[in-house]
Amino acid sequence: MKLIDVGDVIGMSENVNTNKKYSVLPFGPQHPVLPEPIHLKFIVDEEKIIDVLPNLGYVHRGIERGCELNDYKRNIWLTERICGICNYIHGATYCAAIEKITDTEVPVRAKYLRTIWGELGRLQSHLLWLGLFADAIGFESLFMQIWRDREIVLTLNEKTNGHRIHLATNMIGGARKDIDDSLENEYKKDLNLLRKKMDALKPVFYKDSAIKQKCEGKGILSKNKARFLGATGPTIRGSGLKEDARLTGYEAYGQLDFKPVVYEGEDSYSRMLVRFDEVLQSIDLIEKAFDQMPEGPILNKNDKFPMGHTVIRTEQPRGEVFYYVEGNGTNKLTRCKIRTPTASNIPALINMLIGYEVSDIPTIVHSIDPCISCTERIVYVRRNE
Amino acid sequence: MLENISLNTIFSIVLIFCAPIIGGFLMGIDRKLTARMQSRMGPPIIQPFYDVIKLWGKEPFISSTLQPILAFCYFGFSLTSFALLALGQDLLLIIFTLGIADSCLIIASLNSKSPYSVLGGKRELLSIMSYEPVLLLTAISIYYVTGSFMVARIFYLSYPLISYLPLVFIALIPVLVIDLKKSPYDVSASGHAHQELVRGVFTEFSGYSLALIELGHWTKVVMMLSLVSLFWATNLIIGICLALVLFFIVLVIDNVYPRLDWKSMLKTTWSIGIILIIANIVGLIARVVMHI
Amino acid sequence: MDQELLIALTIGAPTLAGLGCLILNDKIARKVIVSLSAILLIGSSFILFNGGGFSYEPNSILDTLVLFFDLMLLVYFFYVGIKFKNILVIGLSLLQLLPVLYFEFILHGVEGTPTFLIDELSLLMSLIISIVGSVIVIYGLNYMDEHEEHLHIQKSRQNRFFFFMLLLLGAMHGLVFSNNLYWLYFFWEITTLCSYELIRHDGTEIAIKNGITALWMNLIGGVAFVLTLFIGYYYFNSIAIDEILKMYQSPVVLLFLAVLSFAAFTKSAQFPFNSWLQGAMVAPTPVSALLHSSTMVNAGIYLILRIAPALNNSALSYSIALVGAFTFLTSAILALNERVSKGILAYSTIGNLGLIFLCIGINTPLSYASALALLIFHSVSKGLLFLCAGVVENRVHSRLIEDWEGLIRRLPATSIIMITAMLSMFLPPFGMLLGKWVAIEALSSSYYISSMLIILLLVLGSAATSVYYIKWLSYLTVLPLDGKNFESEKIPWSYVISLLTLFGLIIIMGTGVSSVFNLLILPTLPSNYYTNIDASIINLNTGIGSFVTYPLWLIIAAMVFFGYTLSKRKGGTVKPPYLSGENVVDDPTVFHTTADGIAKIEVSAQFFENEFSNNRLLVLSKILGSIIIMLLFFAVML
Amino acid sequence: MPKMLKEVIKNLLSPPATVNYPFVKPTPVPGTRGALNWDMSRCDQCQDCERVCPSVAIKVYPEEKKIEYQPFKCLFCYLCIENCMQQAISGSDIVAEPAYTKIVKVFKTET
Amino acid sequence: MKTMTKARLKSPWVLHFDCGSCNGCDIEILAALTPKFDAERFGIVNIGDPKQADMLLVTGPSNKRNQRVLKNLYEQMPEPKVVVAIGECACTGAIFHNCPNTNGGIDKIIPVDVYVPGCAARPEQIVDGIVLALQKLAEKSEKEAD
Ligand code: SF4
Ligand code: SF4
Ligand code: SF4
Ligand code: SF4
Ligand code: SF4
Ligand code: SF4
Ligand code: SF4
Ligand code: SF4
Repeated sequence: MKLIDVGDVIGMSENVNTNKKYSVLPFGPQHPVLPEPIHLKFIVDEEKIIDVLPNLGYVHRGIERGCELNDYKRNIWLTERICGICNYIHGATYCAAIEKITDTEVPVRAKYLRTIWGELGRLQSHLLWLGLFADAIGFESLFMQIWRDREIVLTLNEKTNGHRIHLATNMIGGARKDIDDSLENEYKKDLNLLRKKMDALKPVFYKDSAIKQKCEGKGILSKNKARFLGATGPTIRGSGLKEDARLTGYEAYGQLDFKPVVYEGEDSYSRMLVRFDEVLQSIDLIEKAFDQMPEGPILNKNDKFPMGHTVIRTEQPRGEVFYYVEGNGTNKLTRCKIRTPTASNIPALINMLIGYEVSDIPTIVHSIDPCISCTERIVYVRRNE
Repeated sequence: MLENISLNTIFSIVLIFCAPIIGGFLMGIDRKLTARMQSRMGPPIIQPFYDVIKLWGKEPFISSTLQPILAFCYFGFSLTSFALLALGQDLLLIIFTLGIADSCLIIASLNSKSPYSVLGGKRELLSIMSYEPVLLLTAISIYYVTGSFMVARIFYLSYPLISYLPLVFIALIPVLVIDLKKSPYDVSASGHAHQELVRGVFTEFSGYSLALIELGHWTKVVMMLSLVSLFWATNLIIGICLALVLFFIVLVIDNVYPRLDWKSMLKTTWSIGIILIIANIVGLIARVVMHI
Repeated sequence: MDQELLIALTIGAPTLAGLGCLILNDKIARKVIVSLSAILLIGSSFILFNGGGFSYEPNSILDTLVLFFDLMLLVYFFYVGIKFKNILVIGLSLLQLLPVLYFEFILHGVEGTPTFLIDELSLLMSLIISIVGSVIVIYGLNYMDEHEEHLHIQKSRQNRFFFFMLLLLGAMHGLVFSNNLYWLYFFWEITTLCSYELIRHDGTEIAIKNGITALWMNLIGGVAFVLTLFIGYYYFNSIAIDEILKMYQSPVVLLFLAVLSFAAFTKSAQFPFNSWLQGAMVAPTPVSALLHSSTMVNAGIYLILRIAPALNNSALSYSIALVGAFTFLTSAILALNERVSKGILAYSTIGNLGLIFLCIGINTPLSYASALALLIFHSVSKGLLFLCAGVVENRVHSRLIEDWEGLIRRLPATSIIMITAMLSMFLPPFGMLLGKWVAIEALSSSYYISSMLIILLLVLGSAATSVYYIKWLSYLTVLPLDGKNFESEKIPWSYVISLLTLFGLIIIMGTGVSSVFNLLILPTLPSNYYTNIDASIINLNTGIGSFVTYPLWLIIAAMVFFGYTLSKRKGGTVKPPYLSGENVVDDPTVFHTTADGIAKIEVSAQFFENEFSNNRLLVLSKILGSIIIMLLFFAVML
Repeated sequence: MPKMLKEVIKNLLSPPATVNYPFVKPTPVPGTRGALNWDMSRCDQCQDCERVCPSVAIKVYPEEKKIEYQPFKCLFCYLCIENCMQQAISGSDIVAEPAYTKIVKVFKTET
Repeated sequence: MKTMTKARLKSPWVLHFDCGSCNGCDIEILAALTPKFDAERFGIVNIGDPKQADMLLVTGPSNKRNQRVLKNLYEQMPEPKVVVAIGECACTGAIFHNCPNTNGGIDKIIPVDVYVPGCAARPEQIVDGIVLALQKLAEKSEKEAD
């Protein structure tokens, strides 16, 4: 296989005509459309985007190094705070990694619980995103509507473990909290309510012509490019590729008859639809998980220090997260490498942006669901210059 | 007769100075209603006044020495154009004066060396380009009804203007949307900065110059709405209600549309808006010809 | 004083002065001659203007002379065609040469008496030409010195430059005074010659190319003229314009008029004949100023103004308006993505000429008056704009308006004059906008469904017009953030004189719009127009609307004053722009960016190049323009 | 027809979803992880809490029988509560309050 | 000067800057603006432009790269202004205490007026914090008037 230089795909410098005066536009780190700090330097011809150069590192905190300095159990809380949005899955993935090295068997009920909370996190995240996306395309009332409905999920979080955002139910070897019957009923009731509300909004996303005008054909990411640039999650599924780490059947997904949502449109619109459908799918998955969840213990304590190394992949709302954990038999890890979905989606984003208008920036940037807080490493983009 | 005129004039002059205040209340109502449509509680009605007073007292930051002068001119000329309207002057002149006001705002935003402000200014230019023809054509269609460009003449009609110019009335909706900086045509700036251009034309304004810009904007809104209320000039109460209904429609539109880009704005006004007006005028002329 | 002498003076003095310049080619002598002739010209046209209309028949020897020179000219054009191997020029000059020979030597021509018929219109034109023209020529004295210095020209070629400049002024006077078609044609061809020679003056490749373009386009107009000679000969047995115009509106008269207006379109650069005026901007600035403001392009307008009263209510008149309106809109849109300062001015000229054509075409008393108003205001404002552009260009060494950013600090005096001139082009209560205003009023009151199309083109064009001026204005008024103070600027005397004269004229005419209407325009209206314009001192009443001028001026003054005092009282620190928080301390023009680098803010986002791409539009508009003109003839045939 | 219209009108006609906080204090959900409190009479200075605390918000000084707790560092993860054998730490469902300074709370055993 | 203070109290326009937070607090700030908490009741507008903002809401522990941005934004805000540190990590760095690239609290970079605890800070806490900050703003305003 021939290796292709990333610069060939990303660097669009051949578009740049040196005789012309272009505008140079700093976009971020502080920008109302993107609540998170990322800097994109846009080279703009009138309003057409000629070139984009990203600058990351505004959220770089050194978490990976922090993980090596911390006690390995405390890392659960640190990895949860890689990101507040997918906090649960980060913690769960870390726990799974440790469990794998220390050969800890996780009780089945705990697996189901993890699946439920994982999907709840996805639900929360996708609703959040749908709202932000609506806001980015200038649809304030839709944003408000969705965020209003999202409170249902947050209240569920709160009922589960007393906090709206950070669920903090991860434990190595299982779960820290159980869902009892009354809570289960509340889950079912609230999720039903949520489904109704989403059904009411369905035509807005599926049929509204203005939204279509705003998103259709914007930020095209072809199948090939999506694969080559390493896009993950709904970004790649919106390009018609059936890529989903949940297909590996980790936790309880193997028992849930899970099929990923795939749209063929390759544009921002299909990426949006993927997420909207996943909201509904998550509700279904949670309900199914409740139906199948066995009774039993939820925690299998194993205080062995991690020894050896492993990798683990799980599916976050934004795509696949990848943990490499290495321990040497002490209470401190020697390496904890995390590759997060947004980091892998950034090259795709840069590629998508070029050729569109300034007014499409919010649509396209948001269409990968950029979550900069986990993209917290410095990325060097090599250019053909 | 003479007393009558002077009374009217005094009334108009009072009205002129009230225009920004009325505008402020309208903006307050706008924010309240918008909040309610988003199932929020919303700020108090007098919120815009708090905003402006606060802005007036902020530490003055400017982007160039010309900026506050131009901001003042924006306010001043918006007021002037409203004054001309209230005094029953020539419609074309009113529209051109409004043009000066807009130019001041645009120049102030274009000549600050800030990318967002410049892009916003450019789009504001395009907004003018899209709605000015519609406004001019509206004036012309009014002429076809009244035989004069003088606003005062509209009051002599025995039937409300809207019965002659229903399509023109509809064509004014996008204009109002653009002017109020509402979705889908809040391309150059929007109230809250959830925009690719941050605050668009307003990015570089702050403190008292932003306060002036706000005042100017309110006045402009009042001026546009008064223009709308002329469509039922035989009974101004109904006219004002008509304007308020249109205002409400614009708010609803704001809440059911995402922001579209300036191209579709230009397309809408230059095609649908203009076609509506022309159709109306043609119909009008046809009616006259038939009667003869 | 003897009016005949004055006529001779207005035509002869510049011509002779030009010859003087040609022969002497000396700096001092040139200055003296040019200034003297300018004074003479302005003086005589003033006296003429006060004297009122009359007619005059010169010695018949002159007829022969005219014939001789005319043939010489045509032969020269033919030679130019051969030299540059341009089929168009060859063909078009032959198309004139042979018929003229046939006309004079085989048919022995017809009488066209009186040769000179001077009425208020001609006098007004003469006034404009002499004042604006002289000012520009005086400006040229200094400009050409700088220009040649800049181009490192050893042996001055200014003699031929000033010869053609002055000749153009003389010929223009002849053109507006002539009543005999043949004489008119002769002067017409001289202006063509002058424009060709002046445009190619610098001798660069592009200058020559554009000169040739100007030549062949104008020659088309010449051919049309020759055609009218024949029509006059065969159908009316006269080539005196006043007689033909008096005739009953027969199809032949209409055809005659249509051909004349066709000639006018070429000279006034209406679409599709716009490119020569566009190309004229490569010439030294005084040339463009002269061609664009008071001379060449006004020739076409003058012709239409002259024939308009005879067109009353005809389809031809409507078509002229349509051509004008179309030109107005297209040029405004094309100007949107023009970066070259003179290019914008050129499009603006073309557009405004279109507007004037439109007004004349509507052919109501009101619109005729507004056409005259536009003509006057446009000549002065555009002349001034070009002069300022020239000054700036010689200082900044760039024609791109992007490079003129922050000019108000570098060249404050010139910029303020330029800004005023620009404002006078599109803002109330200056004259140009007044013209537009009157045009809309006149159009609306014409009550034809067909005029809707024209109104539409007009309002769309008008919106686009303000866009490019506002854009330009904002470039000029950028105050760079480096905190430097205004620089003082030295302007040579001839610039000062010419700039201040025109500037003063703008201010005076702007503030006294009503007086301009009362003194210059209303008397000039042809006798068969009755108009109910009431130009009182406060406002201008047209019967269907009124344009307040004085109160507006007061308000503007008040705004600027209060705005200024407010900004002085509240003060404020100049802060660097918002750059998403990535400003670099100490340097407001850069920001931190990728790979820990620093990038300069560039904002150049106002030329709409992707949206209104020039080339495609240009071709499209030319095709459309040709179609409209063809329709014009079609309409006449019907 | 814009698809959002129905929702917008519905919102306009129904009462707002806003809880008028702080004028109306909502009843906290049971189990809310709020402010922490130490019952020093129970504490035996075993330092367990200090050890498990992921953000080192607790400092135990066994000699002085004193615990320093920094509410502006605490994540309210309640790990300390779960790990305290003596059940000396209690959480309340009243969330911690903002302040002008980063207060450090000191709990001392009364002697 | 009473009216001015009142107007300032009634119209705090906020600028939100994410200084390397985990997003938890950012989404809660946004949640505070949405229907359930509707911060606009107090005239709060998320304005996004430092030149027009009165209140800077900062989340995250601030790192070596974004500290200059934070400082810059702070300087671009006109007086009177207040800064609110939202979330534990903006206050002290909290969980990120041993992450090498953090500064541990934004008060090391710019003066902070109000600290809001919570990880993530709840919308109620954020609203409380803003109310507290407004009192600070009123103090500043009164001081300015004297
Ligand atoms: S990535 Fe940066 S912060 Fe993390 S350990 Fe390496 S140098 Fe330190
Ligand atoms: S013994 Fe070691 S691993 Fe266990 S709680 Fe104490 S410090 Fe942590
Ligand atoms: S982690 Fe290191 S070795 Fe692996 S792909 Fe990245 S740069 Fe290469
Ligand atoms: S992708 Fe975004 S939401 Fe998910 S962990 Fe990373 S930062 Fe958080
Ligand atoms: S947890 Fe208790 S028993 Fe274990 S080491 Fe700590 S103090 Fe000793
Ligand atoms: S709640 Fe968590 S963060 Fe807070 S003191 Fe206890 S262990 Fe530490
Ligand atoms: S864990 Fe409990 S008993 Fe031990 S020090 Fe902490 S509070 Fe005291
Ligand atoms: S305080 Fe907690 S929730 Fe908030 S940003 Fe920091 S780590 Fe995230």
